[in-house]
Amino acid sequence: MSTADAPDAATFDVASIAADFPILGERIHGHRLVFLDSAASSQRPRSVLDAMDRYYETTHSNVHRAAYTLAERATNAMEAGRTTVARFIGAADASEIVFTKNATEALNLVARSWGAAHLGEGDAIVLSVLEHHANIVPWLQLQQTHGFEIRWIGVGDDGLLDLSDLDQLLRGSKLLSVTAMSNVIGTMPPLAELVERAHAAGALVCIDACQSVPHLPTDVRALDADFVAFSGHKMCGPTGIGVLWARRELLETMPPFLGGGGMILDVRLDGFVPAEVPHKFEAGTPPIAEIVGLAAAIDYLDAIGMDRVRAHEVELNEYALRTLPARFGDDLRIYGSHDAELRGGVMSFAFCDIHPHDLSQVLDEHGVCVRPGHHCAKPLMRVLGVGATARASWYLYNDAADIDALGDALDAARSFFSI
Amino acid sequence: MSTADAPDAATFDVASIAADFPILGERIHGHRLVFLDSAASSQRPRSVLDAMDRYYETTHSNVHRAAYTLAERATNAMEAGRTTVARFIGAADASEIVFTKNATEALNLVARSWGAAHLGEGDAIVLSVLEHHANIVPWLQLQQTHGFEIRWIGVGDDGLLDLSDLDQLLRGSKLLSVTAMSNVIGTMPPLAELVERAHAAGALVCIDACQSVPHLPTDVRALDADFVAFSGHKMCGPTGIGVLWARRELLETMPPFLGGGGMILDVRLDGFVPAEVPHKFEAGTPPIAEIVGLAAAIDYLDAIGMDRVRAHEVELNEYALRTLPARFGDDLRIYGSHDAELRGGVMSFAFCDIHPHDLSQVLDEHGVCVRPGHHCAKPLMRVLGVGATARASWYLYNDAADIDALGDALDAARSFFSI
Amino acid sequence: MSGLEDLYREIILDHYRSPRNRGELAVPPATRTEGFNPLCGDEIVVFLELDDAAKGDDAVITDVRIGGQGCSISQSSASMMSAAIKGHSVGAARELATSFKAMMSIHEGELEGTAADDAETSDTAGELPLGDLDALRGVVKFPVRIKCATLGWNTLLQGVDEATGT
Amino acid sequence: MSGLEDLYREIILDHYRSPRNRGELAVPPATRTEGFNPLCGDEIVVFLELDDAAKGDDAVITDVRIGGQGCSISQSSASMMSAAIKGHSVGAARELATSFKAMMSIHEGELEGTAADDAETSDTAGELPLGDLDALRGVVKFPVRIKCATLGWNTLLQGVDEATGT
Ligand SMILES: Cc1ncc(COP(=O)(O)O)c(C=O)c1O
Ligand SMILES: Cc1ncc(COP(=O)(O)O)c(C=O)c1O
Ligand code: FES
Ligand code: FES
Repeated sequence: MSTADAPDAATFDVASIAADFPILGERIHGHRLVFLDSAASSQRPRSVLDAMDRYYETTHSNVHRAAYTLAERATNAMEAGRTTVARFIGAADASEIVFTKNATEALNLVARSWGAAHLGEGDAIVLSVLEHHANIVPWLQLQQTHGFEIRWIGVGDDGLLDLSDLDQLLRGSKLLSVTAMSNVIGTMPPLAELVERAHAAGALVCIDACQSVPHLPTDVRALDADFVAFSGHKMCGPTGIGVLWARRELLETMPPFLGGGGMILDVRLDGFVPAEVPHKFEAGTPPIAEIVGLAAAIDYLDAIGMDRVRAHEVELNEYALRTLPARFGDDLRIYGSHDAELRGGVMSFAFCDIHPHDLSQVLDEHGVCVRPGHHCAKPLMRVLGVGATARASWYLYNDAADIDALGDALDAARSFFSI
Repeated sequence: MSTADAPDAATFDVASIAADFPILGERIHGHRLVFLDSAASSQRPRSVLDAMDRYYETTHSNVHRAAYTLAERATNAMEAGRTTVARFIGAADASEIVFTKNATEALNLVARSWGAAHLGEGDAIVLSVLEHHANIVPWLQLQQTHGFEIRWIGVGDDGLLDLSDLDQLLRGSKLLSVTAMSNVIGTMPPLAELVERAHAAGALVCIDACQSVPHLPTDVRALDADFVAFSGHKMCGPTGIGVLWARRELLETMPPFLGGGGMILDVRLDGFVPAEVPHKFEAGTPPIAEIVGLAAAIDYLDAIGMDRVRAHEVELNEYALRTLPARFGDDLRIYGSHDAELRGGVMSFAFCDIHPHDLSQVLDEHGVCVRPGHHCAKPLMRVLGVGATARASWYLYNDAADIDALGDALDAARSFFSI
Repeated sequence: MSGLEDLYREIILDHYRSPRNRGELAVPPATRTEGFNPLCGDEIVVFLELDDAAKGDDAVITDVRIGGQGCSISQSSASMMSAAIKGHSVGAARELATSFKAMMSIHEGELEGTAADDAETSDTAGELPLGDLDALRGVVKFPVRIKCATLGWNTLLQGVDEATGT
Repeated sequence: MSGLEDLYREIILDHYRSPRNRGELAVPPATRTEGFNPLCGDEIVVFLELDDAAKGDDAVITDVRIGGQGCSISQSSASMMSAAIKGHSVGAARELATSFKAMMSIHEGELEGTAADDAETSDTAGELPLGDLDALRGVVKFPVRIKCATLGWNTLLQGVDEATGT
């Protein structure tokens, strides 16, 4: 990214940021696009698209194992991307960054490699009911063959984790795997405390950081976690790229997951020798252009500053939590904590008994994109006592006018269904 | 792709095709780029980059599960891509197309889902020594836990499979998994015969079509195979996208592989219900832009015609097999069959006892990209009796001048090492 | 909001606000069948009571109840469905379901989001008229909602299979 | 071909064409250590014979042989290595290896492919001079070849660990 693309460091100028994102100029049913679904997938600035185009137009070839200039350029571009990711999350070394296709694959890798090697009858792991299916289903699948126990941290009416019996849950468990930020109600569990108590109980800690890495400063070493997973497409990067970070010593002890080219030192008819980390976990041709795109996205976010991104989202939280309940009273029910500082920029709500899908359909008619559904968190839906919620989520390119547009569209939906 | 980008249907105009590929205008050490490594990864025409940019600039949001216009557009783009892929390979239905990150993941999926469910002590599968590590390592990994037997089809001095004991190898085996085209020596096993004999023996057939789908017309129904795997990046598409095709009834009986969002109907604390095919096998946010790019690549190839792509490559085979041995005599050893019709557009060779890596380095100085190494086929290297080969491979944008350039660069290498 | 009014016809909103045959039936004698919409996670439950399951397609649906939760489209579609099939034969219900699903099926070229007013369906399915159900025609303009409209019907088809043991 | 001539100095080609200490040693008394270059699949085998393994770093490398196959860079580097360490102590060999690897290590900014002529290495490693090995300095301009140049050395380091039982 050229620095010309970077917003002024002194102010958070949403308009100039939004201008970097071509799609935000789209019109939907004659209205400007009010994109409030970044928790599902964010949009990309032009610098990310340019970086990928430039890669394909000047650099591409398959990586590693080749001596010619183009292959060396491609390898350098990929490994520079690894270094960028490592720096962004505070990893000790670039070799601790494993590239996957998405966070889901990263979490499956933890389950199938570390989990399959360490979990069996008599063992236990701890999850929370806040979790996304990506941090539940891999463990349920592994449980079918490995027969360990899964214990669940519950959630209270305030949307926060119920930690009253945490020590009991952790006792004798081998892993705590928990989200850094709920993609449904924005809850941010107290990670420092969780990591400390889990480690004290002898359990490793896996963090599903899909919603936090795009929105908050991240320092995996300060966090002292063991595994951290996230996806590129939620942080201004392309689809098709995810990341697993783990401490190097841990990665080194883990068996490979997917098998194929690039992850071996030797293959014979009767066996194989895995390569070093991180390559051991990267079978096949990697998502090279996507790594380049992710690195460009990180450059973009870094130039703005993750602390400022977070501060901006907290401001939007405050604005939404102040103006929308004032406007709609009991017609609007916002799930989770009502403290702007305690939540991510994601707001699930119920409105006037209108089914979330119907609501989203009517909002779309006004250019407002909110996502209806279970948000891949059915266990949490059961706790909330609903089948689905409508969810609005914001990011660095959203502003108060977008939240006003959401309010206006909600008004229109209320009259449309004459409820 | 607009039809303006399509080459004239009547002639195979390599110059105009090459002009569609921005990277081919690059200069390497002052020479024009002579890209002879498409077997590792091909280049992309501008129409593919444009399709992905357009997707990100006008269409992107996460797919499925959302009602708003943008999400519907994204879902339609992705599913249209699935239909395009299905049509391109002659699948009966788009739901038989499973998107993965690369062919390697597709083959791992076959091993971990179908294989883990069907293979155990006393069972056997059949592979060939031609295979790429992607079609070996997943089976070796599964063997560690499931303890079945792996039987190997050998290869003769002519580079062709030795089928003399095929019936014995197949007897009692459950799967034959074999490449459609060796990525090292270009051998094209007689698939029709192999499928028929394997089916007669009661074995399913998995085809690693990584090197054939990009270069030949493919009709999975005519082939009568059970699984077919390939990658987008070798067929003018982006990185980060692969395909597994399988018959729908077969996919339906298979357990899911990766677990997470999008592959479930329901998740409870004590279990989950998988979704329908193909979604059952597509956990997490899919490589949406990459699917769009792959579809654009297929449109590009289709407009040219896969039969014409193949005919062009056979012509280049003939040219290379005629001119290079004439020029270099015993200094050049070309591995595999010397019949231009019997091989893909990939040529592994040894030259003057110069180590392939050194050779590639010197060729690069002349702008000529050939890949040195084991090409992820170490078992085949052992059969050839070498640690590595140099490999040149061609595609629709190469012509006889590129092969001449290879010859000139070989000449220069011979003098450089004064051998 | 012209597009939206095609989707949300007044009769649909009426069935949504006042669903017909809402509730449960004792199992047995009734059968209970659940259907999921994987796109949204909604669920419809169809309870069916037949006069004599052994009669197969000739059995009469003596009672029907709809449970579960879903959007206005799925709920109103199921409500209309229940009204349309109650008192009719299993065979007639099957035909109506087929006919309704045909109305909802969009042609491939229309996947891009264009309208499908020319869907080739007749206004009756064997002995049963589409009636109110015709109001759901507008759904085909909103492809993601088609699964909403057909959810109850797919569940019904499973339900009659279970009820008649086919 | 100016870039190439930096890589392929005459002395390198000489060691490649006439490798020193090529062959095998009987195991035991010698140790045999294999090293792979995962980028290319090449393999170097280092055979070491010590006067007295119990002396640890003070043991003398009485004989060394190089097997395996590889490119001109890996073969010449290993050949020069064998000549440099033969008759010297394990400790001196370790220091030379460290020193050689330091010469080969590129600074992060140089990953983009720029030169690294200013690599901060001295011309000697403890008691042993780099000597001919200095000709390999040009390799740092070709980052993918660095693993070639260091392959023998990494194998040597493993080998002395094995030979001295550390
Ligand atoms: C024959 C063959 N099979 C499998 C693969 C693996 O493909 P990918 O690396 O895209 O997963 C390749 C390419 O490297 C190949 O040539
Ligand atoms: C909290 C959380 N975890 C995991 C995921 C899965 O991410 P992906 O679909 O990119 O694999 C998501 C996003 O969908 C998420 O929000
Ligand atoms: S949104 Fe769930 S059935 Fe309509
Ligand atoms: S290319 Fe293999 S060691 Fe140099």
